[in-house]
Amino acid sequence: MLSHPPASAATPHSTFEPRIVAFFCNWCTYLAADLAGTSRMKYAPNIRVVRLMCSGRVDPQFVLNAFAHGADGVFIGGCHPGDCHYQEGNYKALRRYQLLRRVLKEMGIEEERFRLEWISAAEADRVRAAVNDMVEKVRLLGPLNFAVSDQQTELLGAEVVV
Amino acid sequence: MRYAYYPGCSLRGTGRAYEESLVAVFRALSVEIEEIDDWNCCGATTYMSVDELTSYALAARNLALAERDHTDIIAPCAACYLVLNKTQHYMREYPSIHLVVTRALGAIGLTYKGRVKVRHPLDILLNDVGVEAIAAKVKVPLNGLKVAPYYGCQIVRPYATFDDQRDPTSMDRLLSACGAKIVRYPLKTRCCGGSQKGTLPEVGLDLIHYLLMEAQKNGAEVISTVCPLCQFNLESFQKEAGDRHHPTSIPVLYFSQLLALALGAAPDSIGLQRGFVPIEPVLAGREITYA
Amino acid sequence: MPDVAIQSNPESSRIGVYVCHCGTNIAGTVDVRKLAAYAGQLPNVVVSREYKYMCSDPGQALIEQDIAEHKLNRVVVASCSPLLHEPTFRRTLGRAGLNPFLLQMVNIREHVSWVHLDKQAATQKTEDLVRAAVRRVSLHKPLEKRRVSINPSVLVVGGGIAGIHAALTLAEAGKQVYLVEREPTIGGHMAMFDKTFPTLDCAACILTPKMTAVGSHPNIELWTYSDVVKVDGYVGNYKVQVKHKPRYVNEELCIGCQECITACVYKEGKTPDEFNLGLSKRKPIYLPFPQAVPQIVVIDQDACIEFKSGKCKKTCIEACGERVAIDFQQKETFDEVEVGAIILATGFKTFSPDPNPHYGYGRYPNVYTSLEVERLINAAGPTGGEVVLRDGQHPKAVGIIHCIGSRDANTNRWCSKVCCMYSLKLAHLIKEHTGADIFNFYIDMRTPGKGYEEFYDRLLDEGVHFVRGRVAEVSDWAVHPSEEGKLVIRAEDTLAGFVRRVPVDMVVLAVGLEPQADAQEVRRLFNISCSTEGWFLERHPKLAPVSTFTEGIYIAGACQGPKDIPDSVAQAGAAAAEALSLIDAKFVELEPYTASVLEEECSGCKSCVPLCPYQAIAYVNETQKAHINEVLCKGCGTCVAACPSGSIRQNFFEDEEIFEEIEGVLTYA
Amino acid sequence: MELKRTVKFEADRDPEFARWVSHTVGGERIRHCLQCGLCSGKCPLSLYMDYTPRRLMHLSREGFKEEVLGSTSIWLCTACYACMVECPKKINVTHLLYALKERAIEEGRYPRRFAIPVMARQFSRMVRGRGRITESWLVLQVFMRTAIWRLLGMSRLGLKLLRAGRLPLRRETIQRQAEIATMLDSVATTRKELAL
Repeated sequence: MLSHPPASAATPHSTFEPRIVAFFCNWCTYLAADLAGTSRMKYAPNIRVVRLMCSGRVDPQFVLNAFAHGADGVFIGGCHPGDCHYQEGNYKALRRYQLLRRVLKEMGIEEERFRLEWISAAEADRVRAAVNDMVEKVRLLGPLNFAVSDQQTELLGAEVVV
Repeated sequence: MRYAYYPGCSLRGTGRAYEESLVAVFRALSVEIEEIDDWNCCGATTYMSVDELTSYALAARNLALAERDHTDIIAPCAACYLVLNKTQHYMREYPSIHLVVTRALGAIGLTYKGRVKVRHPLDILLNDVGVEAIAAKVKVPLNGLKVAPYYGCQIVRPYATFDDQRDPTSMDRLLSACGAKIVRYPLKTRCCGGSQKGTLPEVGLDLIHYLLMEAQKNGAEVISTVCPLCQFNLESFQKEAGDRHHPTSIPVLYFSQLLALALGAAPDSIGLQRGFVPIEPVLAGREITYA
Repeated sequence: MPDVAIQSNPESSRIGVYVCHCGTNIAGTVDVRKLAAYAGQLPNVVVSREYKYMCSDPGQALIEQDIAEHKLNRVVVASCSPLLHEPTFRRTLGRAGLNPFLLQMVNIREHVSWVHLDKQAATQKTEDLVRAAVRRVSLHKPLEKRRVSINPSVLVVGGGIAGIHAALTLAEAGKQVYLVEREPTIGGHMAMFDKTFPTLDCAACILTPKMTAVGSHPNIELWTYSDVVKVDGYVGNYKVQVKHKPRYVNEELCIGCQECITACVYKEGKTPDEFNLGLSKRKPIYLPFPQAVPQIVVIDQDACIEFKSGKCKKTCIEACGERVAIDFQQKETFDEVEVGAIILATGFKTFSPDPNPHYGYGRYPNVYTSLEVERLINAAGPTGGEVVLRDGQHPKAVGIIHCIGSRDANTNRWCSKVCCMYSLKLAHLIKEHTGADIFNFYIDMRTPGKGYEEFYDRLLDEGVHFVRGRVAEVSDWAVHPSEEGKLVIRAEDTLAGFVRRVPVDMVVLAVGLEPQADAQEVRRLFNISCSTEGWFLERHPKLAPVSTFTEGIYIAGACQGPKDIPDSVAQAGAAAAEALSLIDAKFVELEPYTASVLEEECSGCKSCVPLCPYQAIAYVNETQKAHINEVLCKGCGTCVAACPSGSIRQNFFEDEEIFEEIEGVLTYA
Repeated sequence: MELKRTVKFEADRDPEFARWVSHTVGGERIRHCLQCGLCSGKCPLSLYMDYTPRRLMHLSREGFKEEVLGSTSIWLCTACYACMVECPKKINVTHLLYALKERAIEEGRYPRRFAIPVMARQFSRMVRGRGRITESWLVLQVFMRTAIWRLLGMSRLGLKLLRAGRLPLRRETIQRQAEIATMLDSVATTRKELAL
């Protein structure tokens, strides 16, 4: 008789718990995460959210700093294109994200470790799905162990200025 | 245009005319088909009620064989079309099914990566060949032959993407291009009873009768089908259903027979002689002369 | 409530940490005792406590007392989302004489206890978050909110019953109101209805007096046939640009005599009448309906011969005579107004049943939508209130199908709330007008509301049939002689447990409510959010139902979700009250999260200048440095992140503060 | 007039069956069922059923296993998918009915000489043995095992088909027959391993 076990049961279990730092904008993604809470959705506890007013506030150095201090992944959440509370901060975030992704790739940090998502205030389920997805992907990659000094991150961060 | 051809069991039996006419149509339109090497039964829906997992493995063997040649599959039989597509969907949706099927294929040295598209001849003719190209090759226009287009269930539901699920029109468009007149047929996607005629005869007869009656009421001279089981049911039990309810006499053809006719094929070569309800009076009345 | 840690510390920061149980909301998943104990041994933490409800009076008193007793100069509260109680705890600090911005909130409810199941992992997460907050709060600086004055006028968008009611409420309170409506008249959907449920009072009788009041109120500037095209500014000081579409009739000169309509070269109307949903025809020059406000005609450019060929005899101008109200040269014009608050009451649209098989709308002439039937029943409608089919016959049997475009994953998932009640109303009215047999096909009868269930009861008594089952199909496929020439409704009668086929002459599709087609554009214009379904999103579903996440912008009526007339009016009143309470405060406090330039470090590269969407950054020639105008700055921080020399800083979101937070969540103690 | 007790006790329910239904392929969303009856209205065969598809959905999720597996409805489904594509809650009704049929066959819950399960079994046997179906043989086998007298009634049609060349008696077989058996063994092994 055919019944199917949940997908996660099929994936090999690992004791490694990724640490993911998230930067959520105050108006969309942070609200969506709040809504996920009021809707009692369940997702992986590996994420630590830092609230910023806008995804445009995410300085590349924040990302590098997080990786340098032991984050296995960094997640940026902003409003959908055209929906930014500050008109176009998320476009700036996107440009920086694209540049920074290249820099990170050169440094040997896998693409799955750095993620940008547009999540509106209503899309609680996307928070749930994106966090779970990212945690699983990073779990498969294993720990990052990316050790650079603060000074280095500052220099690298300066490469990505928009 | 080259495709892997998956005839399925019925096209080698009761549905022979379907295969004969399809081959003629494809030849006339320069569509190359190559029969999948050593294909096996798709499992059909019947198998699923006995052992669902096994039926996916059986279906997947055909997909894997076609994938070796990197071609899309043409599956004319509605049941085969559905089962092959369903297998694709389930392999994607359920990791456990994917695992079972992959292992079973591995046991006979096959792999399947999900690259094959399972397509129906209607889809190929409409989207790859095109209505204009077909219209340009019509040699014997159907001269306003009144056709009720009957799609049945499993071509449109639940997986077809090439046509509207509620109101499919692909066959209408192809036959119109050949000069046929499509009559309104609201029951075009209603079930013919499938294999129930064999297992629960009374039930099957009712369903068959509704379909025939409605076609006749709307002035159809011919019913055009896309499925060997629909064709068989509507034709073979027409008299029986008529005895029970109200007599009808409508030839039931495969859409490919009508297309082949318009493209100039000889009636004997496309299985017109295999039908039980005589077609000649209708064709003669419409002054459709064979090429 | 044990004191977990009281220690002295050498640094200048003296931090108190407060962990809230929120009943069992947090304590059920997070080990609050462990968390408080953990916080207690963090550097600079002087006191750490856990308490059942931190936001309660005793909870807040606890913090105030500690601030005094332990000379705390920083506070961390680990509880719910800062969007809920940050203002509360900031006030607590203020009362205790601390600057309110020396507070850091940790969201351990919405972001932890409600979304995780594993107690250990959840507690670990809260420890990380609290550690980060403790590190961050040490760097907090005292900040002052900015006070700005408020413009006392209000913009109301949408002239349906909600907009009308909100505008009148505000105008009666003596406020200047600008009411913008895109159609040539106000009235909205309610003006199209015949009667209203459950009292059956005539919609026009109760609506038109309010419409007239709007038209004549000295405090209301009514702009019909107009669109809001631009919104700038911020709470208390919005700048709004409104476009007036040309109606080719001078609004000042037209007196609404309608002689031009009679005189039009078209003897009969040829254009489908929007107000009657195409059930009748109108002329190119027309008044939407007799009670329209304002009583000013409008010319339909697409239908008028003069616009098409330029060769019309222009009998309308002749008829207007010396009033010369008709002006074919009219161009669109713009107005710009400043308002303190905005109320959006943009309403809904009805679901449009697609024309393929299923229910036969658009295929069978006698399948109508409920809104069309409202017009058929209306005495001022296309048939003068006579319910007749398209061939002029009176229906003998009518089927009303509920939930069209509602409660259906293939169309709209939500319940549209009003359809059950309006279907009952239509059933009653059709029966009254025709004596026909009426069959209601429903899934669930939803009649919560004052007098609603009683109305249902009345319909049961009147002999209307109720079949519980979603209709599978409407077709003209006859199986039984009694079905010939009829529309056959096929549905399972789920209460009887078998399928029924019901032949009828007329089918009414009870269409659901949907967000307006341009709801997304409107919300972008006003910088508010939509739910996934496309309804405008309220700030809080229970406690701030008419507020939005953008201060000073309120929502009322069905633009927020399906709503009947009583609820829309109630909401409109609430939105007006919210707006009043805002503007009557005379000034508003703005968050101090603005950015500023550290002049000594600025290299004058100007890369920040084009980044600011509010033109708050200017390059000062004299100093050769950038300068940020704090009044214009909205505090997004984009320029801060972009400054190559790191010489722009943002209040409350200083680089160092964020670095502390990042390192704090990552550094395991 | 025969009187029948219709009350149901909690003991009549099989919660394990209900759990199985909502976890089986096709049953995922069954708990969302609104009981609106659209499936029954769409079904071309519901007029012959003892329990309409809607009632089956509810009986299944509540765990009334006897009623569900003993129902004629599951055998009447022709897999036309009319119910499934229109379901307002996107419940995979047709897929679920397959699972119910499979369960009923597995538990031997069907009338003796009932043609549908017999046909299903004969069909699967033929595929296992030969890799393809030969319609003539399949029909023959089904009637032998269900209603042999009906073969007589069918003989005229059979003859017509034979004459039209539509009922070849030669049995279709694939070349690499062994592959089918190998696959079946593999499926059985994996099934056991994953406890599916």
